[in-house]
Order: sequence, then structure tokens, then C-alpha cells
Amino acid sequence: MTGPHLVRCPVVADALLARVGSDGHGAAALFLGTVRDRNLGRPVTGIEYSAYEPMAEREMARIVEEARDAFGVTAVALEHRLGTLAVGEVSVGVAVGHAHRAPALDAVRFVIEELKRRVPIWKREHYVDGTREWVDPTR
Amino acid sequence: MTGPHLVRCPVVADALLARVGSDGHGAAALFLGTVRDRNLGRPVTGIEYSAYEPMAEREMARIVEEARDAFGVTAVALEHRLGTLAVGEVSVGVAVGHAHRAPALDAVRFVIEELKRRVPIWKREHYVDGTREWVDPTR
Amino acid sequence: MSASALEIDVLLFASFAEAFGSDRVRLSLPADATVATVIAGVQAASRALSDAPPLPATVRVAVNQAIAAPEQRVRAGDEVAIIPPVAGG
Amino acid sequence: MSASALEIDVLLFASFAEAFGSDRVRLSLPADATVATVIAGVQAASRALSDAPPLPATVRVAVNQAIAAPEQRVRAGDEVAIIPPVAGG
Repeated sequence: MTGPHLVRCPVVADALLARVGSDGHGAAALFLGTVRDRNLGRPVTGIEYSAYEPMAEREMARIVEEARDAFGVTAVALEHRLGTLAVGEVSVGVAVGHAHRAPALDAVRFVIEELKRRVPIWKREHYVDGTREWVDPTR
Repeated sequence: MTGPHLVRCPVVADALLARVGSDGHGAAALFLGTVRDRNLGRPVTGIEYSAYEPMAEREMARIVEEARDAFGVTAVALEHRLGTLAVGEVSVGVAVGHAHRAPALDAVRFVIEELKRRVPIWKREHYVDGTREWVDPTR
Repeated sequence: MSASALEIDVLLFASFAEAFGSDRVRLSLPADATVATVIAGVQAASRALSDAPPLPATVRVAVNQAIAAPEQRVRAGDEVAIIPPVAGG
Repeated sequence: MSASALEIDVLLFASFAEAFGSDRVRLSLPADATVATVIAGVQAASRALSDAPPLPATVRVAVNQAIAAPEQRVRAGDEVAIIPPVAGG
């Protein structure tokens, strides 16, 4: 039931930007989350993302609707990748197009903050020493 | 004397993102300004950008340095295009990479706001009726 | 198990799925079970596992794909899931 | 023009360059000229143009590629430019 917001192929900045482009827009803002080569000092080789897929899809759709209501943005593209990603790969991408820059920038920030706060997606980091650990941001 | 920040060829999102990418980064933020098909209700066919080039280069370099000092971002790519652009083309692009998302998002906003406030670049809009007008944001 | 008991398959993800070696666990709950009862049931079941790693201290429960308060009743047919601390992005 | 007078080529951009039909205008200024004197000189020169469109009301002056206060002195060899309201982005 992976819908339009959860993907198993690479998240491509240009594709997100193309989806939110319009001749009536003067601004496009984009955020990409990428896999870092270390976390809390430990060298990381990759991250495995999984989700409660139907609920994650619903929450992501809801966040996009909330951004529309809060900032008047109708062109929002949001994708989160699932599966195992290597260092440098894009895990999440948000693009927003709008006539003016402030709503586009505000909406991108809102969407990524809300996604991180409440969408049921989890990650397990793979370390250089072969171990793996679930990341718990509340710990 | 057009330096690295002023360009006469297309501003390409992927190229800016590539310049600020690093395995140590978990975040990349991008802003693109694009030519809208209308301004203040008048249909626009294109915009002609010109600059006081050496001063604009210096100011843009200074803004990048200020972003480094204010947000700790060392990976910043900033390009503004000069010449005549058609509707939908990118006039300005800013990309920032960082370990974490907040400094990347903050720095992108800072750079575009400062650029619009103080870099000596001007634009003349071309309208559907064949007329042209210099844009004065203070008027 | 009384005739009024609820049999609920609780969906598991991430560290919970790994600890249980499964993407769900069946709980037998009293007919008046709440979200808090579900959390207690999953925690009891996890204590019974021999080599389970420590589970996240903070868990929430989704009922029908929406986060539910501890006092919310759980009914037959509800889709119930344990939501460990999320870490998307 | 006295021997102590300054001859300054003021750089013009955007609406100013268009109005003057040139990317610079030569001003003869007193030796103690300031940025304010430059602005007044350019405005006087623009009034002398026959078919100049209205120039922006708000102009600033850059001396050696930095915005200068009205009271700043202008010296021989300075790079002086009229900066109409900027509109990048």
C-alpha cells in the first residue's frame, strides 16, 4: 500500500521541483534529508528505513493539507524513501512552489518538522563495526 | 569581471546541490527564484536582469560569509543569473548543506533575504503589450 | 478466556518487530480493554521473551491509524499498532 | 572650473543608465564634494535631459563598491556609482 509519499526508489530533487513548478510561481523551496556518515560520533555505513505504511501515507497527506491551510501553498511534493540507503543518499525530500518566497520557505520547514515529529517511520543505523541500532530520538 | 556568483547561463538546482553535498551532511536546503508570468496583475513575458557586477559579486560573497558566521554553514552555493530570462526560468538559486536541518534552512532564508535587500541587481520586466519597465520594490 | 474477551493482533514495527521476531503479536484482552491495556499487554509479552533487547521506554498506540489516548477503548476489528518513537527524515 | 575641482565619472545602472543613454555621466564637482553633492549633480543632469522618464525617488551612492553615507567625501580616483533601488531575485 505504498502510496505517493513513500517510495522505494531514489528521491530526486529535480523531480520534486518539477512537480511543484508553475508559470505563476516566483519561488520554489526544497529540503533534502540525506544519510550522514556518522551519528553521535559513530561511523555509519547506511540507514534502513521502515514505516507503518498506510498510517505514514495518511499522516504525510495530512501534513501537506495542513501546510496548504497554514501557508496557502497548493504545490507541495513530499517523498520519503524506505529500504536501506547508503551514505549520501536522500531519505526525504520536500518541495514547495508558490508565487512568493516566504510561504514556500515557511511551508518546507513546517512539513519537514511535522514529518519528523509524527509520521510513523523508523530507522536503523548500520555501523562500520557491523552492528545495527534502532534510532530513538527521544532517548 | 563576472565571478562565480553571477552567471549568464541557466541556474541548475542539481549543480548547486552537488556543490554543497558532503557525506557529513544530513541536510540540504535550496531556494530558487523563478520568473513569474505576471506581476501586480500585468502579464509578463520575461525579465531582463543586470547588475553592478563587481560590487554585486562582493556583496554576494559577503552575504555567504555572514551566513557562515551566523549559522555555522560552510557549504553555500549562490548564483544569480543576468540577461533576459523567459517565464519559468530560474533567476537566483541558493543551496546550503549542513549536518543538521535547522542551520541549512535558516541560512537559505538569510541569504535570499539579504540578496534581495542589498545586492545591486536590477530587473526590467517585459510585458505582453511590448512595453518594459524597471522594477522598483520601494515604490 | 471468557466469551467476552477480545483477541487483538497488535501490529509491531521497528524495535518491537525485531524483539518479537514478528510484525504482530496476538493479545487476549478483557472486553473493556483500553489503549493502556494494550501497552501493558505488549510490555508483559516482551518481558516473557528470552533474549529481547530493551524496548523504547516511550511508546504510543495507534488505533485505526491514528494516535490514541491511553483511556481510549479498543474494540473488536480495530487496527491496533504499537508506535515506538518515530525517526523519519 | 577651478583647479581644485573634481571631475568624476559616475557609473549608472538600470533606469539611470537608460535615462542617460549611457553607463556613466561626467560631473564637475567642487573639491569638497560629498555623496550628497553627487546625488544632486546627477539629479540636475537628469532634469536637463529632454525625454527622461521619471527616475527612482530613492537612490543611494556606492563609493568604491560600498554604499556610502550622504556626508562621505568623494575624492579623485574613487569609483562612484548611483545605486537605484535594487531588485534582484
